Amino acid sequence: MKKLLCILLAVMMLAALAACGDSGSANPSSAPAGEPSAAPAGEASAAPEAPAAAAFKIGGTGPLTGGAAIYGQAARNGAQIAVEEINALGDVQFELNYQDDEHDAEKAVNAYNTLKDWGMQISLGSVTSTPGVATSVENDADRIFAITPSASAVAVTEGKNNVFQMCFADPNQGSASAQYISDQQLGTKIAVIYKNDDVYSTGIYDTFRIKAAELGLDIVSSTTFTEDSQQDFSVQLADAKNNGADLIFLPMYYTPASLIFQQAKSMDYVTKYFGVDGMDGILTLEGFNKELAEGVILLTPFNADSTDERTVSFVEKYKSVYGEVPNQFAADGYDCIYAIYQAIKSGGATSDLSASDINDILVAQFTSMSFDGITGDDMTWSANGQVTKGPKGTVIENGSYVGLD
Amino acid sequence: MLKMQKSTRKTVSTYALVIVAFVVVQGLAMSGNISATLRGQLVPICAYVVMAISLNLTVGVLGELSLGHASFMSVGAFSGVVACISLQNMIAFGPVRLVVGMVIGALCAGIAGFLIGVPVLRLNGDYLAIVTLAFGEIIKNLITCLCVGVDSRGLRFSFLTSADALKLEEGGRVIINGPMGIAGIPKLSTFTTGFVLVLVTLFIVMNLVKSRSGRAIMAIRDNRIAAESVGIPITKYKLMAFVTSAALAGAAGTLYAMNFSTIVATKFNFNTSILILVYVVLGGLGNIRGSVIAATVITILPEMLRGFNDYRMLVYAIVLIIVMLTTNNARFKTILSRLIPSKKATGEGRQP
Amino acid sequence: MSFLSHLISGISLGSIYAIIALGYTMVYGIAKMLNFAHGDVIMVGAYACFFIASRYELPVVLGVLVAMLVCTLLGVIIERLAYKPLRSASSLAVLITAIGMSYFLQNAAQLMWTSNPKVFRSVVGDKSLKLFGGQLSISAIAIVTVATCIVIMLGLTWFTGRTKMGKAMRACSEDKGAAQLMGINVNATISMTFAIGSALAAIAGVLLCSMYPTLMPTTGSMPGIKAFTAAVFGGIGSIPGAMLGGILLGIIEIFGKAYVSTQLSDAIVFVVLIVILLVKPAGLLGKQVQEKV
Amino acid sequence: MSEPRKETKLVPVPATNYVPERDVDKPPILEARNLGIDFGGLTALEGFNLAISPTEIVGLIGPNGAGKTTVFNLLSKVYQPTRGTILLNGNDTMGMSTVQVNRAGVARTFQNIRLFSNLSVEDNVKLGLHNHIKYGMFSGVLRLPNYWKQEKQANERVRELLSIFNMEHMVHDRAGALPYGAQRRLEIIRALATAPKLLLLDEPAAGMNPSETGELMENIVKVRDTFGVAVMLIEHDMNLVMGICEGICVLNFGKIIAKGTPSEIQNNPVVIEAYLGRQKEDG
Repeated sequence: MKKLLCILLAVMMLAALAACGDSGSANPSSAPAGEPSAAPAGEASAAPEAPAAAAFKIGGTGPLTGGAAIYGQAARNGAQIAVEEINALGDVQFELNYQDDEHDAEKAVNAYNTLKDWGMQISLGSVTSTPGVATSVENDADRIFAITPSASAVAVTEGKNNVFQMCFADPNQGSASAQYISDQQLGTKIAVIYKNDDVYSTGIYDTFRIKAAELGLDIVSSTTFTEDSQQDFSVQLADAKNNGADLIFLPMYYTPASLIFQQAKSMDYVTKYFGVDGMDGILTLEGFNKELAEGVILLTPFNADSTDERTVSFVEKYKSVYGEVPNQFAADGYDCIYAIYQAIKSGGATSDLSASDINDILVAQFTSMSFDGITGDDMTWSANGQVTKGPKGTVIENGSYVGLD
Repeated sequence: MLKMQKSTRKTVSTYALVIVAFVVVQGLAMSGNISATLRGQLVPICAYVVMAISLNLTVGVLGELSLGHASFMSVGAFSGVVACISLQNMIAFGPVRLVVGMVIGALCAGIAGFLIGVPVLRLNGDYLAIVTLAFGEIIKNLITCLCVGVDSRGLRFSFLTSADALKLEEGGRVIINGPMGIAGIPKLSTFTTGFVLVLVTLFIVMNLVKSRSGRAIMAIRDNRIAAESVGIPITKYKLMAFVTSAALAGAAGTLYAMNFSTIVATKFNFNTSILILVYVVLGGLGNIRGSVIAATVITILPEMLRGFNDYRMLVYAIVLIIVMLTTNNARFKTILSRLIPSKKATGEGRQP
Repeated sequence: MSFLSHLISGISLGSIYAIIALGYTMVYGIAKMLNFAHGDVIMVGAYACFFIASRYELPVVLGVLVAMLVCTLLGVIIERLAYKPLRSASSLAVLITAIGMSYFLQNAAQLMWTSNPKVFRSVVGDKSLKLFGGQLSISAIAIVTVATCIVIMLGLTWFTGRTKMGKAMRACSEDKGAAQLMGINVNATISMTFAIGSALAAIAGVLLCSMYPTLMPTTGSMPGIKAFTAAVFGGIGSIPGAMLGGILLGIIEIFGKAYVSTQLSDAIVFVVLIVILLVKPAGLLGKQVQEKV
Repeated sequence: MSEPRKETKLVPVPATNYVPERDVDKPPILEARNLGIDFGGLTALEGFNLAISPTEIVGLIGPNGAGKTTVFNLLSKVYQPTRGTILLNGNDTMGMSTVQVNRAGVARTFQNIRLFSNLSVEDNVKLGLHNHIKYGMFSGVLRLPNYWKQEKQANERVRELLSIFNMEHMVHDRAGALPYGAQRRLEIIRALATAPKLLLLDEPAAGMNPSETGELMENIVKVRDTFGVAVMLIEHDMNLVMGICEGICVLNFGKIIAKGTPSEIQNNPVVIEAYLGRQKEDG
C-alpha cells in the first residue's frame, strides 16, 4: 500500500508539474480578469502570437478525445481560424482555450471549471448536447455569457437568459424538416431511423413525429439504433422497405448515415433520403463513394461547396491548416466567434471588464442584433437563446451540395 | 491484544484520513484558496470513493469480479433524482430531500442487486463477470427506453414510447425523458453531504467486514468449499455482500446525479464500470483505504493532465499501464521494497 | 423471404464476431486473461489495410498481408511490454493493464489518424449474389466472411490438435508448470498465441470494415466487447464454441431487432446470454471444471 | 437410485467396529448403508457399509486411489451419493447440503489444507464458531450491545480451542503464513469449533515428523475424550492408525476389503496382500 501511494503521489506530482509547465496558465481564479496574461498560453488552440493588447479570454468545452472527438475538434478548429482572423484585424484581441470534455457532463463541468480558473470571460459553451446542458447551468450561475456552436438540445438554453445557440434547436429542426417534406411533397409514407440513446437524434425525432402527424405525413416505419449497435442497418432498412416507405428521414450524424446508404445499396433498395444538419460532412468522408448519397436532401445551414466569398475563404484556410474540409461544426464555431466579435464591437465591451459585465453587454446585443455568418444570413436570437435562421434545403447532386429553392 | 490494536489503528487511520482531508479541503474552499476545477470535482470524488469502496466489497472482500457496477449507480441516480424532484413540494429543505433521495436510490439499487444476484451469484469467476457486464448493458438499454413524469396524480411511467405517452396533466413535469435522460436537476449535492456519505459507507463496510457476516464473506472468497464445510451458507452471504455493495452504489449514484444538472443513461456504461474497477484494483483488493486514495487520485489525474492537451488521454493510458506494471511486477516490487523499507507484518495482505 | 435475409445478415454479422471471438478465446485459453485490447488491435489492422488498399490503392491482398503483419507485431509487442511482466500477478491486474492498453491504442490512433471517420473500400467489392429473382440478395462480403470464418475455425482446430506448436499451446493452457517441465517454452508459446490471435484480429478488422465500411479509432471497441460476450457464450477457451457463440450472437442481434424491437435489441442479446449461462454455466461448448476436493 | 438395493434391512453393525467397553449399546452416530458413487460411468465407491458409535475413533485406510477421500466427500455431502443412504443420528441425510450436514454435526478437514489463508488464526476459528455466534448483519454493522457480548464470548472460546493444541500465541497470525503442521492443527480446531458429533480428519499427520505425530495422536484422543465426539480419520501413518483407532476399515478399489480392530487388520491376509504388502514393496 505504501509503495502504491508513493507511486501514485509521484505520478500526480509529475502530472502537476507537467500541467503547470506546459500551459503556464493555471493561475488561481482570483487573478483579475483581463490582466495581461504573463505567459502566452501554450495551448495549441491559443493565439499564435501573444496579443499586445489585453485579449478577451474565450473558453469552450468539447469532445477532443474519444468517439465524439470529430465534433469537438471541428468546432475548436473553426473557432480558432476566426480568432486568428480577428486578431489580425487588430481592434479586438481574442484568446481561445478549448478544453476536452470527452462528451460527458461530468468532464464538461471539470473542463468548464478549468477555464474559469484560467480566467474565461466569454464561453462557447459545449459542443455537444449532454455536456452542454451541464455547463450552461454553470454559465447561468456564474453569469458568464455563452454561445454554443452546436449543443442543440432545448435543455441547453431553457431557463437561462445568457446561453445562446448558433445551431438550430433540435425541435426546430424536427418540425422544419416535416414542414419542408410536406411543402415540397417529397413523400407521404415516411420511414424514420434514429439513434435512441442520443439526445440530438431523439430530440429531432420527437418533434418531427408530432409535426408530421399534424401535416398528415404518414410515418410507416420507425426504427432505432444505439451507440452499441450502429453497424448493421439491414433490419431497419428492410422494415422501411417492407412498409413501402417512399422517403427515409435520418435525424443523425453522417457516420451512421453513410453506412445506411451503403447497406441500402447492397440490398438494392432505392429510396429518397432526408437528412438534418448532422448529415453535412458526408461528402468529405475520406473514401466515401459519393454516388451513394446522390439525391439526398438535407436541411443544413452550412455548405462547404458554397461559392459565397466568406465560405470559400474559410474553407480554404481550414483546408490549409487542418488538411480537411470543414464541416458544419467548424462553421458553427467560426460563426460563434464572429458573432461575439460583432456584439463586442457594437456593445462597446472591453477586455478589462469582468465576465458578468461582459455578459450583460453581450446578452443585450445578442437579443437585439442581426448577424450574417457562413451558416446563415440575418440570424437573430430570441430571449430564450434560440437562433432564428432560414434552414437551407440542400440536395446532393453529382457529388456536391446544391442549394434548393 | 497489542496486535488487535493494530488493526483498529488501521481502521482509525482510514477515518482520520477522510476526516482530515475533508477539513483541509473545506477550509481551503471557505477561504477561497482552491481552484474552481478542484471545487467542481469534490462531489464527484466523494461519489467515486463510495463507488470504489462498495465495489471493493464485491471484488476485494467477496472475491467476485463485477463488470457492471455502474448500472447500480445508474439505478440509484435515476430513482434518487426522480424521488428528489417529485418530493420537491413536500420536503422543502434541500439536504433532507437529498438524504431521502439517497435512501430511495440505495433501496432501488439494492433491489436491483437482489434481483440480479439471486440468479447469477451461483456462477463463478469470469462467467459471473460477463453476466454483470450483461446486466449493466441491459439496465442502460432499459433506462434509455423509460419515461417518467410527475403530476398531481403522482408518478407516471411509460416504456418504449415517448414522453407525451405519459399523458401528464397540466402543470405536470417530465422527469426522465427516455434517451435525453433527466435535465434540470436541482443541484442539491454538496461536498459536506458527499463527505457524510463517504463516512457512512466507511462505517457500514468496515463494520460489516469486521463482523460475523464479513468474516463469512471473506471465508467464501478464501475457500468456498471450506466455508461450506463449517456451515456457512454461501448464497446468503454472497447476496448480502452483493446487495450491500449495490445499495451503496445507488446512494453514490444519487449523490453524483444531484451534482450535475443532467444525467443520461449512457453515462453509466461499461467504461464507467471499468473505471471503478481500476480504482479498486489500484487501491488494492480488500484494502478500503487504498480504494479511497485511488479513487481520489484517479479522478483528479485526468484534470491534472490537461496541460498535455490532445495527448492527455494518451498520457493517462500510459500512466495507468506503468502504475499497474510497477505495482504488480515481482521484479519492480523487490526493487521498490529495497528502496522503501517496509514494516509490513504478517497479518496484512489482502486483509482490510 | 425477409426471414431468410435476416438470417443471412445475422450469420454474416455473427461470423465477424466469431473471428474476433476466436482471438479472444485463444488468448484466454492459454494466458487466462481477458485481453480487452483485442478490439483495438482489430482497429489498427483495419487502418493498416485502409492505408494500403484504399488510400494508396495498392492491391487488396497486399493490404490484408500488411494488416496481418502489423497486427502480429503489435500483438507480440503488447504481450512482451504489458502482459509478460505480469505473468505471476493477479488476473485483475492484467485485466486493468489490458484496458489501459486499449485506451492507449485508441488515443494513439486518434492522434495519428484523426477522429475523422474513413470510409473503407471493401476488399471484395460490392457485388452481390441474387437469388429468387432478386428477392434475396447475398453480398459477396457476407459470403467471403462466412467462408473465412469456417476456414479459420477448421484451421485452428487442426493447428491446436495436430501440430507440435498447437499441442504445446494446449499443454500450456492445461498446466503451465507441467508444460515447462516437459520442455515446452511457455513464453514462446504464449507469444505465438498472441501472434496468431492478433493476425486473426487483422483479418477480422478487414472483414468488419469491408462489411460496415466506416473506420474510426473507436471502431474496434464495441465489436470487441460483443465478441468477448460471444466467446463466453460459446464457452470461453473452446474454438468451436467461439465460432458457434459468435454466429448465434449475430443471429440473435438481428432477429431481436427484426422481430422484437429495435429499441431493445442490445438488451435482448444480453438477456439471451444470461439465460444461456444460467442453464449452462460454462457456455454452450465449455467444459464445466469441478474443483477437486 | 432406481436400482433395487441389495440389502434393504439395516446392515448389522459388525461388533468389531465397536470398542467393547464403550457405547456398544448406543445407536451409531453415523451409519452408511450400501453407499456408492459413480463419476461419469466410473464406479469410485461401491457397497460401502459402516457404522460409527458416538465416541469411537475409526481409521479409514487403503492404498492411494482406493476411494478414501471420496468417502469423506460423501459423508460431508461435497458429493451426493449415486446409491445408498447415510444416516446421521438415525436420520436420513438425503438431499442435505454440506452446510446442512455440518449443522447436523459433521465437520471435516481436507487432505490439501483448506484454511481461510488470508484471514487470521482467530478469524479462522471464529468461522468455525459461525453458527454458534448469534447476531445478525445489523447488530454487526451498528455494533449493538449483542455484537460486543457475542464477540467477547467468541474470543474466549477461540482461545480455549486453540489451547488444545497450544496455539494461543498464534491467534493473530495470518493462517496462510503458519507452518505446515500448525495449519493442519488449525484446520482440526476450526472443525471442532463447529461443535460436531463426528469429526472427519483427512490425513491429519501428513507432513508431520514423528514427534509431532505422537503429539497429534495424544491430542486426537484428548479431543475425543473432552468433546465426546466420534472421529474418523484417513491416514497413511500406520503407527498413528494402529495406535489410536479402535476400529479400522480398509478400502481398495472403491470396496471395503476388511473391517476390524487394529490387531485383526494387522493379521488379515487380504489386507496384507492388498495394502500392507504392497506398501512394504514400495518401501
